[in-house]
This record gives sequence, structure tokens and C-alpha cells, in this order.
Amino acid sequence: MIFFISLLITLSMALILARLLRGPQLYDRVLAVNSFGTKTVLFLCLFSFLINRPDGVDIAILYALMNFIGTIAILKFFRYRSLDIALSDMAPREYAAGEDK
Amino acid sequence: MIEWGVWLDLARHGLAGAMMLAGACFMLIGSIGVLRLPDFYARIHAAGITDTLATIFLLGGMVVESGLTQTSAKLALVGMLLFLTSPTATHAVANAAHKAGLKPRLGTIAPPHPRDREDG
Amino acid sequence: MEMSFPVDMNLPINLFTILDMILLSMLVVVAIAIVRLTNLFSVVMLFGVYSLLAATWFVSLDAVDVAFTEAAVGAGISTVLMLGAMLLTSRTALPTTPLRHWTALLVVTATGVALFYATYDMPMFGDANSPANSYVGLEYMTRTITDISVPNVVTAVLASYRGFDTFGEVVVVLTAGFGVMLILGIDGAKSVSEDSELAGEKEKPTKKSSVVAEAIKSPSNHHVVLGVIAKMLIPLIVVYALYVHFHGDYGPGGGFQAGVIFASAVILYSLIFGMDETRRAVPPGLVRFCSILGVLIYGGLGLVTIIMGGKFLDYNMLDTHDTIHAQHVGILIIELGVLVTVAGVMLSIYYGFAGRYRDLKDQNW
Amino acid sequence: MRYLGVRYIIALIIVLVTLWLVLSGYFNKPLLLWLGSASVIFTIILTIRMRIIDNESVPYFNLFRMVPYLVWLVVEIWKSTIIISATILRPDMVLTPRLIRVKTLPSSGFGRALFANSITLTPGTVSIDLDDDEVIVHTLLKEMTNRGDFAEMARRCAIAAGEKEPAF
Repeated sequence: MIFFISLLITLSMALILARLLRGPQLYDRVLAVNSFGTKTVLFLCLFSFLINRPDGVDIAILYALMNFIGTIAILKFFRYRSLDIALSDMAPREYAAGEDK
Repeated sequence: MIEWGVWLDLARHGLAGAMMLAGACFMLIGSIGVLRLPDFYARIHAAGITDTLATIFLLGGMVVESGLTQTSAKLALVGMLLFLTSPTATHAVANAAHKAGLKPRLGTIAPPHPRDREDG
Repeated sequence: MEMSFPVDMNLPINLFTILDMILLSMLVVVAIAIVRLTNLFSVVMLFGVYSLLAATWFVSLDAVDVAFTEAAVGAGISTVLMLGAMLLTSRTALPTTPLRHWTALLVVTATGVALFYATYDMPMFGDANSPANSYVGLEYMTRTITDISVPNVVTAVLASYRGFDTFGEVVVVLTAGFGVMLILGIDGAKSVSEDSELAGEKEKPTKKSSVVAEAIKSPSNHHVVLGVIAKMLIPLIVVYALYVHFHGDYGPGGGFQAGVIFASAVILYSLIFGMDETRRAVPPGLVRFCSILGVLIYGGLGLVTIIMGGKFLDYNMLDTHDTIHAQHVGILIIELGVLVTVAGVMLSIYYGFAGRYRDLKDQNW
Repeated sequence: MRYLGVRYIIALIIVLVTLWLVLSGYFNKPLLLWLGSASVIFTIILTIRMRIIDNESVPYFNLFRMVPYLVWLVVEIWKSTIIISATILRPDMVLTPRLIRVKTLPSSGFGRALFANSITLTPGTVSIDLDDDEVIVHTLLKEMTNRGDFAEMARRCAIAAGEKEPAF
């Protein structure tokens, strides 16, 4: 049963891979990469059941985080050609009054 | 008493299996949608199915399957992280495309086959 | 974990083999696509996917530690670093014409055939009599419980039996970091002007492109979602990194992975809140200092054990009465050294790349 | 301002300790518990240096208002997923995409992020851009452009984000 479900997930991974390879826009690819990452996370969770090692879930957690960071980096670079600028000025606002002054 | 336990266990596994199967099916539908839909903005919606309902069902099924263990807690953590990150990433992709001037196809689209496959 | 679904081990073809086949064929497809595509952006993304697939496959081979490293390095930080490298190069690779590299094809084919031929001599997967599982490997496996008493043999081998090798690896990481720093300049942002002809640009590269200028003028509320989610995630990522670090004895993970994950948390912060803010919160000088400090911690422990009368990195000297405790302390300290060095080097490289701009119009992408 | 910060720091400590215990699962090893405390303290110091501790990074005070909202959201997700799945699987797929502007009721950063992400989480609608008081939403089918539904979601988000008292 679990095996059959993992097979279904790998199938949908393959379909996403087709979209990833086909494009046509770069955005399609980013979307596909992100979706592929989500699927891999779920596949790993399921797979850790299959091989009876809960360690797989730790890797799934790691993936969920890394996938996010990678996607954001790609998009930010794509948008601004730089990793340097701030997307949000929200960090200092709350503390500016309390800490520095 | 033992009978009850056995039946309960069986029902739990049945429920877990059904939930996971439903999740996998939704995931497949989402992937088909990503492949089939004609336009980037439309594909986002199909990818969204994977991010939401498929995730809920699959992880829910796994939690039911493993019962009250540390693994379930970790699976719930995975679910929480996915629920935080995946809509954010989707939003960021859509935002970038929109800001870069990629125009969505609006109006009514009734394609026999999507024809926007000029380059690969 | 109690498992109740029967895992079908008795079927004629092992079901895991099917999953392995699928994963491997996807790997091959992605690899071919990486070779064929010229758009470097797509290639960077595909590298990420490749790492995801490879790590999943490693899990299926029960090499969880390797999968962890691959996940942390391949899928996460190398995407960011490759994007940083793209700031210094062009957007597309030069197309290579086929039919011009007959010698290359010949070499590749010959190597491939030789490798295929060699696989016949390889032991079966999981063969208990294979060389890797017999001599030293077997000894490590059997002695770990009595010597060090940690559940994860990989950590025992890496940090204790082979501690000297790992020291070498950490030094290699530091050296690589130095190399990149020397190429990019100690602080990447300052050396931008020298690279301007490389990027083929006429105007001063410090002059920011219109898109960037607009973004700086209004670091607007458009990215509220990103800001909020990143703020929620960053503390969780840091704790997760430290969890990975301190549980290297018990499960997959250790200093290398944790260093990379920690660096990713800082990178996420800088992606959302900008490099200026990041340089203030995590100063580059501190980062550089840390990358050296880790090696010093590691080597210093080795010197301490020599002073205490043992050999280099002989942790038993730390507590001669309770050697298991001594081993634990030793592993903890050198893993800390690894963590500090890896995180420091990763962040130094990132800082080197991140201060740069490319002025390209939208239609160029 | 300062003791507000302290409140959030304590909340974050509780969350991080919980996270550590969930991840670790070793309650009986004193060494690991000590290392866990050290990790949490280090993380708190780092987050204070990064200046990201505020009501947005620690939105755990209105947990009890979040739970009913999430239940409601899952039901909404279920409903729209069924519609979208049926659309995808039909051989003669008819789409009626629209780009609409929706007013955001929540005024705090967290409430607006929650609203935008809820829109994205519901298949069939994707939030594309946030302005000061408006979200640009792409919808796949015209059944999903009903402004009443968005207003309902925005109202619930504002409640879930705890915006009874004036936002910061």
C-alpha cells in the first residue's frame, strides 16, 4: 500500500519534471522546482515509513527549509540581479526606538 | 477486549491508507494540471493542489499511521513548515512574474490543446 | 517506531529496486538536461533538483548521513552560491557544437565501458564479505559500542577513529574559503569595479540598475508575506541546525551539515532584509574569524591530547578513568570546530558574492 | 517597547524549547538537555541581534484564535480543490481566469501575510501582489471571484491575527 502510494508520488514527480524541462518560461521552471521540492519532502516522509527509519523525516524537514531558501534566492536574483538589497524594511522598525536610541 | 483492539487497529490502518491514497491522487491531479494548463498563472493553481490538500492528506495519513509518537510530532512539524513556506514561495513566484510584466491570459480559455509550446 | 504494514520483501523483484530505478532514471534525465541546456538559470535550478533526487536515492540506500549533506549543501546553499557566481558571468553558456569533440567522445566511451566492465567485480549491495564491510569497517562497526558507545557509527568513524582525516577536510574547507576570498576580495562589494570589463559594462557597476534603484527607494510593503514568514522561520532554522549538530551521535547529521544549515538561516535573513542589515547583525570580520577559529579549536584539541600524554586527537586522554565520556567530549568539541569553520567559510563566500550587482534589462532575461 | 520585547522573547523561548524537545526526543540525557538550552539561548541572542523578535516573528499569542481559523481554511481548501480538480481532469477544459483587486481588512503585517497566504493556499486563487490596502488576486474560474467570500476570509484573518486591539 505505502509502496503503491510512493509509486504514485514518483509518477507525479516525473510529470513535474516534464514541465520543468519544457519550460517555456523561466517562471514555469521555478514553479516546477518548488512543486518538485514539496513532492520530494512528502516522498521522503513516506519513504522513511517504507524503510522503517524515522531519520528520513529529519531530512524532509531540512528539505522543506532548503527548498524555500533556494526558491527565494532564485526569485530575488531573477528580479533584482542582486542578492544585496533589502526586500523588506520591517526588521529595524520594531526595535529602532528601543535599542539603538 | 483483544478483538476490539484488533478491529480498532485495522480501522486505523484503513483510514491511514485511504487518506494517503487520496493525498497521492490529489498530488497526481495537481501534476497533471501543471502539465496541462495553458498558462503560467493557471499552472500555479494546479501546483497549489499539491501544496495544500495533498499535503494535508498525506501527512495526516502518516500521522494516523504512526500514532502518538515522536515521528508524528515531526510529521506535524513538516506539515507546519510546508504550510508556511509553500504558499509564500508560490506567492513570490507569482509576484516576480507579475512585476516582470508577464501578462496572464484573461477572459475565457477553452483550448482543445494548449498551443503555447513554441520553445522548450 | 512500530511499523505495522508488512513490507513486501518476498516478492520476486524487490520493490525498492523499482523505486531506485525510477529515481535513477529521473537523475539521468535531469543530468542530460543540465548538459543540454544553455540557460544558466535553468541549469542552477536543475542542479537543485538533481541534489534532491540524489539525496532521496541516498536515503533509499540507507546512507542517511550522506543524504543529509547532499540535502543541505546541494539543494540549499549551492543554489545560492551558484546564483552569486552568476553575478560574475554571463547568462547563457556558450553552445557547443557537436561533431567537434571526437577525442572527447572516444575517451568518455572508453571510460564508460571500463567502468561498466568494472561493475562485474564489485560486491553486491549489502554484501557482508565485501572489502568495505570486512577489515577495518567491520572492526569499527563492532568496536564502536564498547569504545565510544554512540548509536551512529558514521559519527564515530568520522569524528573519532578517523578524526585526523576529518581535520584534513576541515582544513580543506578553510583553504577553499580562503581561495574564494582571495579571488573575490575580502569583502566582495569593494572589488566590484575591477570586474566591470568582465561583465562587459560601460558605466560604473556601483551604479544600480533601475529595478534595484526602484526597490531601494521603496523597500515597500509588497513583500510583507516574505518578511513575516522569514522572521518566523529563521529562529526555527537556527535551532534545527543546532539540533542537527548536537544529535550527530544519535542520528544523521553533524558539524558539516549543521554549519551549512546555520549559514542558510543567515542567508535567508540577508535575502529578505538586505546585506547591510546582515553585515550589522553578523559582521563579516566575525565570520572570517570564526572560519579560522573552528580549525584552531579542532587542532587545539589535538595539541591538548598530545600535552596530556597521548597521541594527536586521542580523546581517551581527556578523561582516563571514563574513556567513553572522554570520547563523547572529544567528539563534541571537534564537531563544534567543524560547525564553526563550515558556517564561517560558507558565509564568507556568500558575503563575497552578495554585494554585487548586474545591470541588465528585463528583456535580457 | 522594551518589555513588549521581553514578552516576545519569552514566547519565542517556549516555542524553541518545544521545537527542540520534539526534534530531539531524548528527555533522559542531561547532556543533550544542557546543549538544548545552550542552543536556545544562542538562537535568542542571534535573533535579538537580527532584530526580528516582534509580534510578527512570534505570532503565537493568538494560538487559540488560529485553530478555528485553520479548520475553516481547510474546509475552504477542500471545497475549492474539488472544483479545480474537476476542471483539470475534464477533457474539454474551460478556464475563465480573472485578475481582481481585493481589499485587505487586516492591518498588521502578520494579518496581511496570513490573508495573502490563505488566498494562495486556496486552490483557484493566488495572491500576486500586496499594496497598502489591496491584494491583486489571480483566479482561475470566475466562480471564485465572489467578493463576499474574500471579505469573509479577510474578516476571519483579522480575527485570527488578533486585531481586536489596535495593531502595533
